[in-house]
Amino acid sequence: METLEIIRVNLLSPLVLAFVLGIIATLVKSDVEIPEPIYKFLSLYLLFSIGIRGGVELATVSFAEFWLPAVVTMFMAVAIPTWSYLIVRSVGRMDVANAAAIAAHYGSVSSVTFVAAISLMESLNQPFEAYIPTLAALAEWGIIVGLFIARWRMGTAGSIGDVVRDTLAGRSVILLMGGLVLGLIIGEDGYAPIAPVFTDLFRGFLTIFLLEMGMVAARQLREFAKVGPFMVGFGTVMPVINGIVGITLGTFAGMSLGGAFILGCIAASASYIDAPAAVRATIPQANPSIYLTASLGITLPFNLIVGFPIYFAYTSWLHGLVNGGM
Amino acid sequence: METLEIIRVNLLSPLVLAFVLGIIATLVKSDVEIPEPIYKFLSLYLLFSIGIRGGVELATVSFAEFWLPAVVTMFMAVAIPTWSYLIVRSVGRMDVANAAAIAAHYGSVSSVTFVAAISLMESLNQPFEAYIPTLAALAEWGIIVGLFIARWRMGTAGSIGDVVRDTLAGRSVILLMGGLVLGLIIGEDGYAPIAPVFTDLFRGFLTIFLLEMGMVAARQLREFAKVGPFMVGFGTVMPVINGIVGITLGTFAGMSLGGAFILGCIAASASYIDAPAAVRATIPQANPSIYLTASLGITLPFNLIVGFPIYFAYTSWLHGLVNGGM
Amino acid sequence: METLEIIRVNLLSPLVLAFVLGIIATLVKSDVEIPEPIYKFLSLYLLFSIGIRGGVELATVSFAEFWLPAVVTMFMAVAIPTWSYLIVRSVGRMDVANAAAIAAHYGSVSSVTFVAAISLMESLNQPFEAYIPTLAALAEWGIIVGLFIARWRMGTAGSIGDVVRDTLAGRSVILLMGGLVLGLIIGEDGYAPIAPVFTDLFRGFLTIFLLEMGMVAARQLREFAKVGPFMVGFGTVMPVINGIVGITLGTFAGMSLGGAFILGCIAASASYIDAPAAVRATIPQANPSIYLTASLGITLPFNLIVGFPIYFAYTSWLHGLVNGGM
Amino acid sequence: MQPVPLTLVTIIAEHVLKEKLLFELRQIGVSGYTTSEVEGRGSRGVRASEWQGSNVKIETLVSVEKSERILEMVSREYFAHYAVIVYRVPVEALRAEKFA
Amino acid sequence: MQPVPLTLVTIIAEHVLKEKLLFELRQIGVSGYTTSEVEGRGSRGVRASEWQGSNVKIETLVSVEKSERILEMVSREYFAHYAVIVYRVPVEALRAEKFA
Amino acid sequence: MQPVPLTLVTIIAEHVLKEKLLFELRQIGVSGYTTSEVEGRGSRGVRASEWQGSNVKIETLVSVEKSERILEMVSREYFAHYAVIVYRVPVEALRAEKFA
Ligand SMILES: Nc1ncnc2c1ncn2[C@@H]1O[C@H](COP(=O)(O)O)[C@@H](O)[C@H]1O
Ligand SMILES: Nc1ncnc2c1ncn2[C@@H]1O[C@H](COP(=O)(O)O)[C@@H](O)[C@H]1O
Ligand SMILES: Nc1ncnc2c1ncn2[C@@H]1O[C@H](COP(=O)(O)O)[C@@H](O)[C@H]1O
Ligand code: NA
Ligand code: NA
Ligand code: NA
Repeated sequence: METLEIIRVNLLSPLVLAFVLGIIATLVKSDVEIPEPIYKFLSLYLLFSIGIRGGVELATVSFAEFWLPAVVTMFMAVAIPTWSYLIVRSVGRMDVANAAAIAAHYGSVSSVTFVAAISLMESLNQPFEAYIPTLAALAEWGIIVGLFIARWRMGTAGSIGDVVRDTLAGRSVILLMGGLVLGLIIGEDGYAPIAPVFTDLFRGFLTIFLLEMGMVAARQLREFAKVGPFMVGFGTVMPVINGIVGITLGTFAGMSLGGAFILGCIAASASYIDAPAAVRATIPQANPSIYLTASLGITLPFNLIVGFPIYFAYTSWLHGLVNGGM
Repeated sequence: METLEIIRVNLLSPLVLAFVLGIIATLVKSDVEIPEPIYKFLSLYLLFSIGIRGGVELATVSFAEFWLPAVVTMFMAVAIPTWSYLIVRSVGRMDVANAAAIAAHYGSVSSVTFVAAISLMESLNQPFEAYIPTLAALAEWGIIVGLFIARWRMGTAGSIGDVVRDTLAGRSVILLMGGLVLGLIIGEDGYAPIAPVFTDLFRGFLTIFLLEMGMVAARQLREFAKVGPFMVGFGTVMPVINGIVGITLGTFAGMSLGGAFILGCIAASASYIDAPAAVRATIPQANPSIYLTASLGITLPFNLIVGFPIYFAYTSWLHGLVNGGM
Repeated sequence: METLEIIRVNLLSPLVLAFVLGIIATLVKSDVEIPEPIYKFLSLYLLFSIGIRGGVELATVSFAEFWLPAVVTMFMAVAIPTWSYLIVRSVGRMDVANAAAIAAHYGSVSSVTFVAAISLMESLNQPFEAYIPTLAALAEWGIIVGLFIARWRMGTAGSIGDVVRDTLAGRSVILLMGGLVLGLIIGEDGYAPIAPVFTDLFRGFLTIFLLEMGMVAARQLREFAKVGPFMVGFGTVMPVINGIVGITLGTFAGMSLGGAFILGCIAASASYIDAPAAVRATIPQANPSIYLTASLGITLPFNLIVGFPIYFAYTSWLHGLVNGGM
Repeated sequence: MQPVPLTLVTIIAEHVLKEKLLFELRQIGVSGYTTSEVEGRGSRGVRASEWQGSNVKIETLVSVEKSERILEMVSREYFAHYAVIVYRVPVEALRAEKFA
Repeated sequence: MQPVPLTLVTIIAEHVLKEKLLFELRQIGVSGYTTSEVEGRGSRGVRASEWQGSNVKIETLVSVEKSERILEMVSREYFAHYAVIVYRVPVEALRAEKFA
Repeated sequence: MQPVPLTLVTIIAEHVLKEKLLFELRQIGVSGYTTSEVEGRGSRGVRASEWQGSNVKIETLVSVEKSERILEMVSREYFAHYAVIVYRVPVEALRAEKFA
């Protein structure tokens, strides 16, 4: 598929359009509103669905194909927060607290970006690895690395033990991994009767979810002025770098085109739920205006609208190079 | 289809039965309850779904066929509040504030009536125009006309500017028109993967929504005694007059049988969300017991249960006359 | 089907696995959460769906086949609370208030157990009687019997009149019976367009609901220590006894294998919503730790995980005996 | 408009008591009340409504005399068996006539 | 840190007034406010928002002078036509400088 | 039953502090507390939880001495970096023994 075509497909998908509609609704101060319980439910549903569907296919996966992508993901969970921290410190000249906070955000995963990346591959009929939800769960560890940096550089940063526990038992991890195991156990036959909910409704519910995320991102975008030019640059350039690293490592770890793309999106994305909560609790000195606006107001829309086509074009090109043609 | 048959089809549809079940549940003081966030979500879903589905078909619509129905709808958005006002003043002998408040309600649209009318046409396999959501959005302007009357006759009635903005950027307008544009852009192909949510679930979710609306209407009906015989008459006769006007104008503007019916229902319906909020904020002197009970407790059930068959019979008859047979 | 096979089918169904995942999520203190409005909506949806689907088939039921199962159910609504009361008093040596409270819980129905039993029969392609929702509604009367025992033995126990009214007009009864009538009226044709919501989504939504119920049960299980060994025994043995009685009576009343199984589950289950509310209001002396932990923390998981295979094995065996082979 | 002294009585109770308490308040003749959903923890253990997660908070602005009657009613009817607390604080409100 | 005396002003109003009231509070120069969703019953009958079920409660910690201006504002602008009550109570708070 | 004087301490804080604050209150030995979801605006800008929309309000009825310790705890632990306010008001409650 050509780059222009993928830009078109992405931009004109219901998902991105709903996201844009959400942004517009907020800009014109509309009273459109997705009630919070619905938002929370959709978010749970999307992760659980991805977990289950991965699990149903997981029987076919061998450890041989899984271990290298897993190692690569764990490497990124350490490396991305580290270089994010160094860049914010050296280029952005921010203090330790804010730099570590930003590192925790960009080091972990935005579940909506992850889910939208999966949906894009599905709509392009690009197969991807069944164990992908596991990689997303592993990538959550980036939060912890970010907080370790804070503790290490600042002497104190709340109780890291709690954060480790909270991350391991966190919503995203439980839903992705719990769904995976559930899907693995029930298999195709057990999945069939629940498929109308977990497969058929997926894309439509994601559309509605993105309508809400557009509104959320736009509200956060209003804080734009407060974050300064460095963060705007960081929030758009950093994802591209991380995305390219993720795609490259994924490809060389033997992942399919679809899988490498999704891993790239995991790397490129910045957490907007789990990281903010963990950072607020452990690095209260850091300014939420900065890290939230960057991850939610800048990087999220950037990835969904501009990043996806870039990452996909790069993945296609790299796969062509490595595997001698798509 | 014969009149008796349409009465039967309407009365025995899951929608009307769920509405009646809701009324009964309230009358027997049951604790059945649709939580408010679900209600709000369903309401958003129904409008958005109608918008999108209209948009998907919109490509086939030419400006030539659209402009006359649009003009007719705008005419009604001015005319219906005006004559509603005059009737309430002269026949009902109410004060300016209450008359203008009622005008704003009957001049605009009840989204549940609109959605139920569309659903009825779908279940009768009666095609209708793809631009119908636009007409519903235009009809929302009736609220503004009602408030203008108040300002004009009372000297002051809050800030109309805010109301104009709120109506244009209001929930219903954004969802209908945003959905329309989204549907137009994605087209049939983009729609297919989200169709399970926006098409397949539509009728079932509407059934659940009407269960709730039945409970809401029945609670409002308890205020019946307070509104007096004039409002009971007004709440049942006015919709029939407005409905007949809407159907007639729609038919002569070249709309299909299904489209003219839906335009009639738009005209016949009285707003129960947007108008009450706008009126309360700008004409606080008006008594909410009167306008809410009339629109929600009387006109809504009347339209759904009794009105629909009348309007459909009239539409069929008129179309037979004008087009020489259905 | 062999017993081992049914154990396997039940244990490895998405429903039970989701329930277990919910338990695990709570034990590891995860922040997974189904928002309360969603929980309430799913609960309403499941009952309404069962009612409607029963109604659609009800046209084929004759009074001749219905009356005996109905009488049997009414008998159990009196008998089960009575013997539960006597056992708690004599073996458990509890006071009148607590014994009557427990009687009210075990005498009535757990809607999630009932719904899961139906789902299990559907997934095994075991047909069951269309009037089953009526039996569940009749079984709700067990609450009232429990409260009558309290009043009779204690002189006073709040206003039973209110409780009778609340039970008759209660959520479960209105949704099951209202759905039944609605389904009966609309028939197959009227049902088709709402089937995507009420049939196709059923199993998936139930899976999500059971995820939540697992969390609820596990939270309640923490109170385990407070209830003592008698209640643990009661909470696991009583359902088996009641279940066997229900299955036996159902079978001899001429019900199908699937129907007798479901009636057994109705008998075996203990209410965890309606009974606690009614008991708290009328027998405030009784200790909620005891009755809630028993019904929600012990009997609910027991039935779903261990009870179902037992009941199904017994039903199969009995039907083989009575009807000379399955 | 001059503020007048009144008493704000707050009742926090398990949810199952909501309708009963409001009924009793109307019997006592309060001019109005405001309710909200709260959660809480006190001396009582699990309650029937606890797994459904909430208590109700009822606030009512009344005269001192009526506040006495409310405190008395709550303590007489509900303290023995239910999870409920009640307290009052003197406030100043406008529109005294409303709260007669 | 020494607690300082301040006034807690509570406004309970039908929901449609929320944004207007907050706007007026900001005009008066309050340092902050807290809002919550409540339900209520008072002397007025059905309200436009009633079937949607809720009032808003606005609480703001202010100096006595500002509390006067808030009471005055509410009574002047809203008592005539809207369902709204307002009351105040003296409290002690930390960080007086915040609530100047 | 005679009402006894107690102190009602109210803490309004960003949501992320909820569990920590309740833990500290239990450490101080409060007999109970009531929490509710509120929204608010104060001197701080955006907070981590803000886009998720809510603060928590914690109310606890305690003796004057405990109220001192709570104010002290909140100001010591949370004022520097978190969005939190705390105030107290004397009230009269029934069942003094509960709140010892
Ligand atoms: N000391 C307290 N301060 C504030 N609220 C309390 C206190 N004690 C009890 N409550 C509230 O009152 C409810 C019932 O208390 P109890 O009867 O002690 O279980 C609790 O769930 C709390 O919401
Ligand atoms: N006496 C009262 N005590 C507490 N809240 C009240 C009282 N009277 C009115 N309210 C609240 O203020 C709102 C408006 O009152 P009203 O203007 O009297 O209808 C009501 O819906 C209640 O929430
Ligand atoms: N003057 C005030 N009156 C009432 N609530 C306040 C006030 N100032 C702050 N708050 C509440 O306390 C929270 C934190 O305040 P702040 O630390 O000033 O951002 C706000 O979000 C409000 O909910
Ligand atoms: Na990342
Ligand atoms: Na109209
Ligand atoms: Na039972």
